[in-house]
Amino acid sequence: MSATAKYWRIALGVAVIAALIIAPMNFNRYGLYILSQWAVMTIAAMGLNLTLGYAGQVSLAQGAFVGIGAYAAAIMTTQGMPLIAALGVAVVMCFAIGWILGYPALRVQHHYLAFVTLAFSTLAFLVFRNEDWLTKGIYGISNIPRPNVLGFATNRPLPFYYFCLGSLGIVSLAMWWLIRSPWGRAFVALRENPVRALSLGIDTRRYTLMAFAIGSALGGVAGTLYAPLTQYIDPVPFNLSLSLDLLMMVIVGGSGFFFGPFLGAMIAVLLPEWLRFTEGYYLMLYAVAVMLLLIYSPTGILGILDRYLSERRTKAASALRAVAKSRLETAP
Amino acid sequence: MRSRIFAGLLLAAVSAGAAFAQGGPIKLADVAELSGGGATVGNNWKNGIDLAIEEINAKGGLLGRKLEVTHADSQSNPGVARAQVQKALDNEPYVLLGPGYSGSVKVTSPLAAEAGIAQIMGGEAAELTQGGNKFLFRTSFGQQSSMPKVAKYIHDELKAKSVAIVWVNNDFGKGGRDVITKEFAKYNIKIAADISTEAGQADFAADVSKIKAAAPDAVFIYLNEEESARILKELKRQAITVPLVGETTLVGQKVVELAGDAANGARGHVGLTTDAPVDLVKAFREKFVKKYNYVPDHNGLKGYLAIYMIKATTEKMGKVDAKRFADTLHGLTIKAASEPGILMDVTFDEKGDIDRQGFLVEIVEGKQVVKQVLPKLN
Amino acid sequence: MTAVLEVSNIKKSFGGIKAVDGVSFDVREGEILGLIGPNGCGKSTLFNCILGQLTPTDGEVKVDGKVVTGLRPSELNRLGVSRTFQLLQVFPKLSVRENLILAGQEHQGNMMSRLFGPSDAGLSAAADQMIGFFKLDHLATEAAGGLSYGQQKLLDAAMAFMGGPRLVLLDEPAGGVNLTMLGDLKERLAAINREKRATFVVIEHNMEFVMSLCTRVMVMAEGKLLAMGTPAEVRANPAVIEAYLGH
Amino acid sequence: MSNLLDLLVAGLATGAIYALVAVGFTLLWQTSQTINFAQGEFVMLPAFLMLAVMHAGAPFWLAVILGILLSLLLLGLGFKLLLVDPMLRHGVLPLAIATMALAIGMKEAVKQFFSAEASPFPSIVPAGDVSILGRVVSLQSLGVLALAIAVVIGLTLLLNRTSIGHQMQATAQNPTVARIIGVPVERMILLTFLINAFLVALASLLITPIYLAKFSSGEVLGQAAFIAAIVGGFNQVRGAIAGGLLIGVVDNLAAAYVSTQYRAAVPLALLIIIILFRPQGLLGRPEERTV
Repeated sequence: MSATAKYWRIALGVAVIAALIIAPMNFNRYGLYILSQWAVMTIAAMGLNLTLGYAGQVSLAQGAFVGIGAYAAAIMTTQGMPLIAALGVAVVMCFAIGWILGYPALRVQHHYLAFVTLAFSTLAFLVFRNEDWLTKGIYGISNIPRPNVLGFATNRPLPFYYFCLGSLGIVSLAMWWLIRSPWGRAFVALRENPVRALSLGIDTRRYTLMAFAIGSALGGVAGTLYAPLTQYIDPVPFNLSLSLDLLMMVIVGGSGFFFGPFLGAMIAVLLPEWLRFTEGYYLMLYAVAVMLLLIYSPTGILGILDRYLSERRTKAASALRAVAKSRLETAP
Repeated sequence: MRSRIFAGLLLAAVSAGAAFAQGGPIKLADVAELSGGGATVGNNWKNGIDLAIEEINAKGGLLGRKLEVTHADSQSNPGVARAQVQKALDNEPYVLLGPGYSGSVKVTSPLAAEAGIAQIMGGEAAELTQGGNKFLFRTSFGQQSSMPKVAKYIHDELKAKSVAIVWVNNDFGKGGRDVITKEFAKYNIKIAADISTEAGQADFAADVSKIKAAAPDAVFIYLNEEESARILKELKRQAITVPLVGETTLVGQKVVELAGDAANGARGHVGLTTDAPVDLVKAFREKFVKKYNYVPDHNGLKGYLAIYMIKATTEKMGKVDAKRFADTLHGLTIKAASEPGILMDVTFDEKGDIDRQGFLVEIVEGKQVVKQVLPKLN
Repeated sequence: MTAVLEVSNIKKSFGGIKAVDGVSFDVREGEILGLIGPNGCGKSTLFNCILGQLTPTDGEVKVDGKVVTGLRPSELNRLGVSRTFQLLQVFPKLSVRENLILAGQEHQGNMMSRLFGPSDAGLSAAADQMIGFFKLDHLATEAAGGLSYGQQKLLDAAMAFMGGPRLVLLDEPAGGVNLTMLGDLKERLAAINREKRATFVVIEHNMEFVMSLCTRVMVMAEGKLLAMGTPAEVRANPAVIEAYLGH
Repeated sequence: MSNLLDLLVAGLATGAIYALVAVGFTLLWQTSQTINFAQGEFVMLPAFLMLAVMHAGAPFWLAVILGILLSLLLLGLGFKLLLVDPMLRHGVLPLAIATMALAIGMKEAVKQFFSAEASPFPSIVPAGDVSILGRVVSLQSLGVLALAIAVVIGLTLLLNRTSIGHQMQATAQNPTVARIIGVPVERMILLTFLINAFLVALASLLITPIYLAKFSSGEVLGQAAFIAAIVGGFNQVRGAIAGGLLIGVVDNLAAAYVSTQYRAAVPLALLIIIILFRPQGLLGRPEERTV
């Protein structure tokens, strides 16, 4: 990447972040709610992107992990405990369950993990619904308080949006760190070529479990934000369709790309708005659009962009290579 | 001749001007379960609303103004419902319609109350109107008013000492089951079996064999229409002959259609149904079938009524006043004689609960037969 | 000289077919051992059994005197046994440098230090040195997938050396490489053997390549060891000529 | 004890439905590595096609024939040409996800163009009960069971006794080798898609009178059939049948003896156990593991 391109990129990043902070100040409550929802769903989708996009494991249970996080937050904060404690519980639980659920992935073909997680997703829904003593069952838990962050109350929509945005920022930084670390490299290696990864000393089992567990834990983080966002939860939103929605978000945005979940969540949250004029047909159009996109580019929208950029880069590189080749051939 | 044309033009100009002066159409906002698990509920509700609005607009609108509604999809998800209601409220509608799921009502009603906008919804869970919300109105009996009638009937008329309860495990079924369980406790009726079923369940063999093993004096069935039909068939197959009692969803025409002979003998309390032996309701049903090509369930009726509740309340106020709407509707009695669209006389109490005539019916040879009319309380 | 690798009586059958049928040999420290034989004689299967990719039906493998049979490939790799594959196996989306860092990172620190430590696991310098050694300097930041076949082959070999292995098993390193690159590759392998004291076992079909690079050559046929000796001895062995060189 | 027998019979009847849906699943997987998440919707749709023809004024028998032909066209040929062929080169996963999108699209389309309401559907089997060994069984259930058995026998005969069957098996086991020995692989794959479309249309015809024609009725069916296919063995036709029957029975026994609230969990628990300890399924052949 040339230096100017790098500066452009930084400038673009700063502009987007500034826009996310400043623009919503004039938004109405609905706009803020939608943006907060986007931030929360992005976190969940980022977790799934780690599992699916980087480590290549299909999970149909991300919605269930969001549910576990949401219930941890709802149950604990309505009992007067702080949200941060709920966050801790949610992360630990989701991490542990994710770790255990990852085991089948080690034993069998990839797509079987999809079935195991699908089963888990339904089981989690049944527990949320049936264990009234803990989750208040189908009636759900209402009056979930919003937290005080560093002494600021986040009851009103704008502060709560900043809380969600801040959380997204922290998670993004952590994720950025993770995928740039040797772990991130190992995740990519086990997605691309597990046999070769093994021969390079990479413990594919441990990394697979880690990718799955960390991805699940991020689902839990999203859940602990979701509960105070809606201030009421019942089991219905955490059924299989949320897991499918999250999967679509990751795929549509671009699995394996850092910004894929941001884009995918934005499309999923805002799409009903954009397609409003089509009335009842918007989900149908969404489904058709997803199929067409997948046919054209299985790596999603960012995949198209990436293809375009790498074509340009290849052209530049082949010129470079021609020079290098002549140098190599004349070398003694 | 000339003067008549002139007068006509003048009249048209004046009325157009009047409509303009009134400030355009009256905006209503509907948020309903148009997709997801509650799609049947939401689409019936929506169609009922559209039908009523079409009728009113065809007759010149409400106080001379057209009604206009926007429909938003909650995807049967309380989180989305909240977002959509928030959005609807930001546009300051005259009245908010929906949602139908009790959970979605629970999460959205504080928002409407905060905005001071009346919300007419389809939820039936008992607790919805118990929280002191001054802006929330039902379109049908809450379970807290229908279940006691059923329990009383089971105790007084059937003299049952033990009852098996079959319910669908969602907020509708669980709500009904919890209320009637309390009612049975009051009458010292033993619950012989407490059977939860899934929405969309096709196979009731195991559930019915449990009922058979429990040998109750009566069975209380609280399922949606399709599942009701399936369990009735299975009950007949396993030769269970004790009385089968339920609510609107057990004895509706649709159940009879789907269950055939097996529906005979089923009885239940009917609050709001397209099968009610009331001429206006029959006429509604015909209009609905003509427009949409299918027989609506009670959610279609609820959506229709919601619009006529708005009409009656607004006409009572004499002007479109969102602030005073809720106050006016509290304690209001709407007579079908003066407002045929309301179909049956109805009164709203201070909590937003509904009071209306009800019926106890039994299916005899594929037809609903009214065994008892439960009068309006006041 | 001590034996780095001791293979005794390895057997591997698939269904009823004996792919490897009781092969034993030692590899001495610092040598380059060639392994040749006609296609389907069991060379690659033998490699896979030694490296834990396949579990041998019978027999034992020792590295530095320690029994390693049944260990997973990743565990073996961390004991200093490295390999390349017959078909190209680089990570096309990572850059050349990233490929090399990846190849070395599991030999540095532990899981925690790899998470919280520097993103290059402290291997940038080592990777650049390796890049220089294999003359890939100008390509360090290129995506590996964009390299020419020969360059990828060099990278593939370079990756096998990143962990500082005691023993490297190379499966047809010269396959598909053009003549210019071939000389380069051979020269680099010889140099790395000299400078790093690494021990090699090389499967190769290119006789000229094997005979000029290896100190000893082992010939396999039909799952069994046919001959073993210096290149000159093997070339002169009538059985070998019969079975392999003959055609 | 008589209770248990009742449950077994009822479970087999439901299980036969799952089995019918699961068979097509395994066929698609075997010949073209297609995991069809829309299989439940595939069963839902033909009934609506038939209803649409009937609404246009055609008699039932004509609607059935046209419905089956339309299914072959849409769910067989159309599905393969428009979705599977362009997606297959991207691998198993993107295609599986595309079928999830397809499922959403089909449900929404039926809801929008037809109705969100359940519609009754005429039965080709008389809607009566018969008494067998003292148990009352509905004719419809018997019809489904009979069809399921006929399908297994038919498919087994087709696969094992005819040259087309041998070619299909060769295609399923190793398409590359099959192509070399002269099997028209493409045509064989298309044939399995057509067979699947035919089976789902038949299933739709038999099941819809019991389940009712409703846009969402594929959800429960699809998942149950899925579980049945995996439990029985993803790569065996008879595995799918055994899995379907087993899931039907287990579901009924779970509802009667475990808990009605958790009845849905029991088949899922069975699924997880099978995947962990016998991933190829009860009757399946082991497939190579990837890692």
